[in-house]
Amino acid sequence: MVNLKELKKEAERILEEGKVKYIIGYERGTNGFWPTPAFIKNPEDVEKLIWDPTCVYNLTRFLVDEKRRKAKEKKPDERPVAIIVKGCDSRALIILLQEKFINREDVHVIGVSCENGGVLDEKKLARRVKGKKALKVEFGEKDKLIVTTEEGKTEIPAEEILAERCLECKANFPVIFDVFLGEKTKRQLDNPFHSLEKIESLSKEERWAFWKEQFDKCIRCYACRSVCPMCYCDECVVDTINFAVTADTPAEEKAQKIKWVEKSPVSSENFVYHLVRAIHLAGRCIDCGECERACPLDIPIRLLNKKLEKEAKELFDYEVGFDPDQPSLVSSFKDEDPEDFIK
Amino acid sequence: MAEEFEPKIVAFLCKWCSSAGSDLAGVSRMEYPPNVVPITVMCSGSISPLYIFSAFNKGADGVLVSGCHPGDCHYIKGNFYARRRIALVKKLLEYIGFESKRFQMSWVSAAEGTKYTEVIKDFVKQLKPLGPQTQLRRNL
Amino acid sequence: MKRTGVFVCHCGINIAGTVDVKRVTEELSKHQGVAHSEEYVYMCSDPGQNLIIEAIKEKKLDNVVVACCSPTLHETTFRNTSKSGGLNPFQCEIANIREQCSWVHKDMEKATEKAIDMTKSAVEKARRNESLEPISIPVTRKALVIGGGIAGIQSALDLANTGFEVILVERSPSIGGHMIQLSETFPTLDCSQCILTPKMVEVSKHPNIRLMTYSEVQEVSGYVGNFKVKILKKPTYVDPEKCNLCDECTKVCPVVVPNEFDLALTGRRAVYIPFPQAIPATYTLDIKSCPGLLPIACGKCADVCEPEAIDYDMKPEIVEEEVGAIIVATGFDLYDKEKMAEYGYGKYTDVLDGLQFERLCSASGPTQGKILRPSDHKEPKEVVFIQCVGSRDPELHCAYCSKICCMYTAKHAMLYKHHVHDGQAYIFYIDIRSGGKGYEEFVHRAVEEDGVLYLRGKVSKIFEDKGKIKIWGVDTLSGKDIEINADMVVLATAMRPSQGAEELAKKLKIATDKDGFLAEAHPKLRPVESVTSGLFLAGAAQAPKDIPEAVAQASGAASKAIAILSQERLYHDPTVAEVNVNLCTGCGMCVNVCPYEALSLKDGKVEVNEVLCEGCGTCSATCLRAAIQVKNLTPLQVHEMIKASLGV
Amino acid sequence: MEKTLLKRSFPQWVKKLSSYKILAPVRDGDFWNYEVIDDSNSVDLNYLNTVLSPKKIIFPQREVFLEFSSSNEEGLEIKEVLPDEKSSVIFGVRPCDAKALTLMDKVFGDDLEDPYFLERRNSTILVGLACNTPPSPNCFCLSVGGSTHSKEGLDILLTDLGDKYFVESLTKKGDELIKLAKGTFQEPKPKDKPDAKKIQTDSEKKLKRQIKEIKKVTSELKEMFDSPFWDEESMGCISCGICTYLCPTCHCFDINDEVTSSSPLKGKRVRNWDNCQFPDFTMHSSGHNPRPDKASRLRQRILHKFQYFVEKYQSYQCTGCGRCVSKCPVGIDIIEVVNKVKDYES
Repeated sequence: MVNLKELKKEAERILEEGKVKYIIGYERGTNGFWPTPAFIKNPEDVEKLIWDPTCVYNLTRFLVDEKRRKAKEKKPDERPVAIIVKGCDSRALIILLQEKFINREDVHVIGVSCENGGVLDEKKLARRVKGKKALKVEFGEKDKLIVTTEEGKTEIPAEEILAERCLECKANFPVIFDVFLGEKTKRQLDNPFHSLEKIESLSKEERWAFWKEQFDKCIRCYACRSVCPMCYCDECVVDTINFAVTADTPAEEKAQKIKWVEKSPVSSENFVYHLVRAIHLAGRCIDCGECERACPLDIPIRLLNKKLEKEAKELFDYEVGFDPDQPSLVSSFKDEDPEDFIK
Repeated sequence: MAEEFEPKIVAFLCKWCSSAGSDLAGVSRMEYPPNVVPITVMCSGSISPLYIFSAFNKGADGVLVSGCHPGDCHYIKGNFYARRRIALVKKLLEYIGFESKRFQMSWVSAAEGTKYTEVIKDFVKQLKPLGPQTQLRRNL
Repeated sequence: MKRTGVFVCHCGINIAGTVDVKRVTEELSKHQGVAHSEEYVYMCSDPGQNLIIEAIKEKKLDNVVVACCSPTLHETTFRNTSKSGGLNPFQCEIANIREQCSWVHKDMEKATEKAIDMTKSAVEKARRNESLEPISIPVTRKALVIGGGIAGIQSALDLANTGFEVILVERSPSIGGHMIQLSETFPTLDCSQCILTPKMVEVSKHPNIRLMTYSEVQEVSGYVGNFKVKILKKPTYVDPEKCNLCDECTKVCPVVVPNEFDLALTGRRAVYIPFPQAIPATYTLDIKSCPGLLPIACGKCADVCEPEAIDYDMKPEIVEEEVGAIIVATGFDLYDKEKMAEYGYGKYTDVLDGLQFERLCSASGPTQGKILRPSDHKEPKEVVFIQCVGSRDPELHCAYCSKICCMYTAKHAMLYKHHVHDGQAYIFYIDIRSGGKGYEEFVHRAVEEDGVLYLRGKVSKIFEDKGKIKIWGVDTLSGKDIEINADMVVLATAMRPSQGAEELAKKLKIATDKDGFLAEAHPKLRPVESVTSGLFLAGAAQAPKDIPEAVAQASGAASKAIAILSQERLYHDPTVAEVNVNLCTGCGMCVNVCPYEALSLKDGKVEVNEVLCEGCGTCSATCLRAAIQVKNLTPLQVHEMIKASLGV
Repeated sequence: MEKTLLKRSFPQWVKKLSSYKILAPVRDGDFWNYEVIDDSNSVDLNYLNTVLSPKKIIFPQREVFLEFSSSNEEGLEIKEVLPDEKSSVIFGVRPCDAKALTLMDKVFGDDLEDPYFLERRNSTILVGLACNTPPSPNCFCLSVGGSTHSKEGLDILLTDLGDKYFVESLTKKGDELIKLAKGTFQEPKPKDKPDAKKIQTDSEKKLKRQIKEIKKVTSELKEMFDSPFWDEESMGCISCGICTYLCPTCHCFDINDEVTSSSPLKGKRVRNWDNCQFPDFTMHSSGHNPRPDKASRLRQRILHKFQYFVEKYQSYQCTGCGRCVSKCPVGIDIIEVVNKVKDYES
């Protein structure tokens, strides 16, 4: 069980010792009981820190901002940034290291284990406590979560309100950290790709109908990629605007910009956008489920990435997010890679 | 009776094997259907998934990717990366319910003029009953 | 907007027969940005080319598309044409409407449609082509030859005699390789040492050759024309300048170890000279078998060394050199004896391999050329030679044919008969491969003049029996079982790439085939080149070879190297990768996939070594952010080609 | 005109409106959205706030302005494309969303008239539903001069009285709709109106969230342009487009030429929603970006809503629907941000 006091003590220590610039963690939000990312600079503010099943965010996303900010600073503060990571978040960190986007010495990793297997699914919870308004959710004993509503506490079996991804999590504790709180209780997984079965069992036509309905909803608010720590490109290939230009970028180079996808949120363009994103996340997505959570229209984006994670495992025996030194999925191959699909 | 549907196919051919193979087919005057417009690239390894999605988005009824046989790559190993990348694209397209018969990969060596014609013939035959590709075609 | 000129060739009726050339020309004239469009019966003819040149000048064309035959045929032609018209050659593109269209279709209507799309596609590409100049590279006019066998010696001499400096690196104390161990050579039976030693001497005396024996290549970097190599010079603890070959040291050296040169048929001391005619002619103190230098355990050799040539303080030395070309001639080894246990090899002293038998026959060998069996020094009266030991055996050993065994076994049998007139030689063979000048005749001579007995079949069992070696086998021609009580057995064991070659290949980035032999760039057309330009292959390192073949390839490799060294500068195709640093995040995926190690990371961005880059574009397909692309086949160009091909 | 309508006869009314295109909130999984209704019985007014406001109907995310094609040598042939849909009725419009449309009227109907917007706006009739209980925990309409029962921008306002609706027609358009189904309406009973009034006051009490002393905000903001406040507040922002795309008042757009064929040239000029929170929103082709960071973009959003718009149109560009608060993936809360503005000393 992660001891919040210890967590705060550690936070206080590193801030007082001036070991880190600031701490990226979770604090209670103002919109109901959901948290909001906390960026804590002063030791006296560590009291704000929380850790409970509502801490859904993958905070590594903010290391991307930090890098950008730092790049702009004249004399940057070279101290590392401390960050609180769950199992999935830590795998995101692995990818960022694997892709040399951040240096290990620039982060002080405070790893926390997901007690009883993970974080909440907002909608599942709402459905479960039907009508009643949840005020607080805590980790309970063995695979139970304690939900407090206006009408008091109720124990709910974790799997009923946990995020789908948590039920399929390979390791609900960090694989990389400087400090670790909690214990490495690996939940036993009979089927890590369970959530795919429904769609996989459909016929081709049904699958198309399903995804078409989903992507037709897309309003291209790009929350999926904005919240994704792997979508750290300065400019997304599908964007029609030259973003990574500088004052001395020649006109020809700007003219080189390709409209792979039109800005209009019409079916075909939405499809291509989501396909490109999925393929670019193949072997990189660590299934933190943030894209799906952020989507205001509940498009099950995660199921796209999860599918490719499954294929990577089954076709190429490629596991994502455990080894920062492993070459990326598409920049490596095995002689025995399957080719039965090739004429 | 209405005229038979003629699929439009974009074929990405690597310069050293498949494109040379198609040249050989020409030199040997082998006949195959004219539905394919070849685009010669240096190596099958240089074919980005974006090319494939884009071709369908621009209205291709079928897309063919063809490179050297494993081990024969002019660039030593480009086709191995292609093999992996294309496998993922194919799986993804299948998964979203896209008609995966429309997307084909083949190994055609510079000596395989016959194979090239066979690949094209079969592909066209496979595409005709499917009719025009509308799933990813730009609908602006 | 760029002004493009389109030139459609009839190629007589080759194109015009199935493609409506007029229509293609018309349609293209309507295409955005096409300023000129015309047809002609033979564009490649002088009048045809002149049309292009004039159009470029009159219509002020920026680029040219020729719709004609395959670019493999006339791309160069028309690029030169464009050049004489005043354009950069890269402003010319070919639409292959013959091989890829007119020759493979019958339906004129549809073929024409396709030809139009193909030409439009070419236009879209052409108008986005960059004008490029070939990349020019300076050349270090010096060569490195790795391996001092006959192949390496030949290459080194050819290079040196053409006037280029050569560094010849050999890891053992003397050059000469396996050839110097042989007694006679087929099919002429002339003495191997007699024909090789003069070449060895020439090497040692040649002003252009720097001979580095007892040395190994440690590291190779750079690229064609500009390789940097690190060579480790192992200490011999004997100063060749001072050593006067008095041989006193060996007399006092207390250690005896098997003599590599005689393949363990004799012994040598820790301080030794490999063989009398060794080049360089000097002694070597083999530190592995010496009782020890730190601290000095024995020190006798130094004590007796008059000229004080022995220097225990000699240190390994790393020599750095720059060369323009490298020839790899690392030769072969025989198949390991461990793997040959079923033939009793290594178990019975009188079961020998081919090279050991060569030593037995050799006048300079352990028996001064008398053929005596190792166990009891008796003259063997019945000798069984077995071919294809380890070769042509995909299940258990090597799938390939070692090529030279048929011939040298015939030679061995013959030599044996010449030494032991009343002896009997048997040869077990699968079949006889005697392709080569005078080879077939040679085998016949063995049978007819020397009465060698060829038995077609494989040996089923070999075992010792009352001081004899019993061989069971089947004669597959007669179907009879055979049993021979032999005094000696000689195995024609398979040839393998020399030990350590694999490791060297990695350092040099040369591919190896499934058997570990160095891979040539093309099995037919580029047999002496490796895929990496500037690196060449010679001798048995590439595949089993006999002496004349090895020598021929060595000269071939040398001439290829000379082709590079003889130039002031080299020119490299400029259609290479370029990086958009604004987009690059330095993830290094492209670095992983580059087959030529042309990419590297510097301050978080990727850099292209334009000389190493071959322009395959695998990097650009791998990059998630379109930060790297190959000039003149950019994603934008492909994107526009896709659109044109689909008429959108 | 004031009437009452029994809930059970509601479908009959809708049926009578067959000459109109009918839109109403439709449930889709866990959320609601406005969809075209073909079955009059399927109009269900027991809905929570829709994800997207009726903005998306009158100011669609994608709008074609014109079509162009290069007809041989004469250069371009251009054809304007104006919306020509039959007039439509939107049921179940929340007062806040209706008010939002009046704010857009100021933008698109002021000094510069936008024919595309106005065409749709004028051909649309808004039947509102008063919020007896705030449909979202983050409703704060009162703070920004709205109300759970505000009539602003509506043609008809329905108030749920249990088994019936209290129906107030506010415009001619509204009267038209009622006339079409005279029979189905009754005259209100004396206590109906006070009841409705009471429900309103009760429901306004139920509003949990509010911006305190909003009057001060505008002047405060004027002083805070260069304040580090924006850096602190924007730390958690991920620069997605949710807050503004879901906002009923945000109206920024981007105009693009979509080329469907390059030779011969064919294509459409289209308007798409754009979004001040996207990093490339203010990107210049020179590479210069006047709003280079999240701070300047969050500031823009707040200032536009609570300063610039006020200065130009004497009204906040926010109607307190709470969508941006509820849907922000990182819990950025405009109510809190604005509340902090007031008591921020730099």
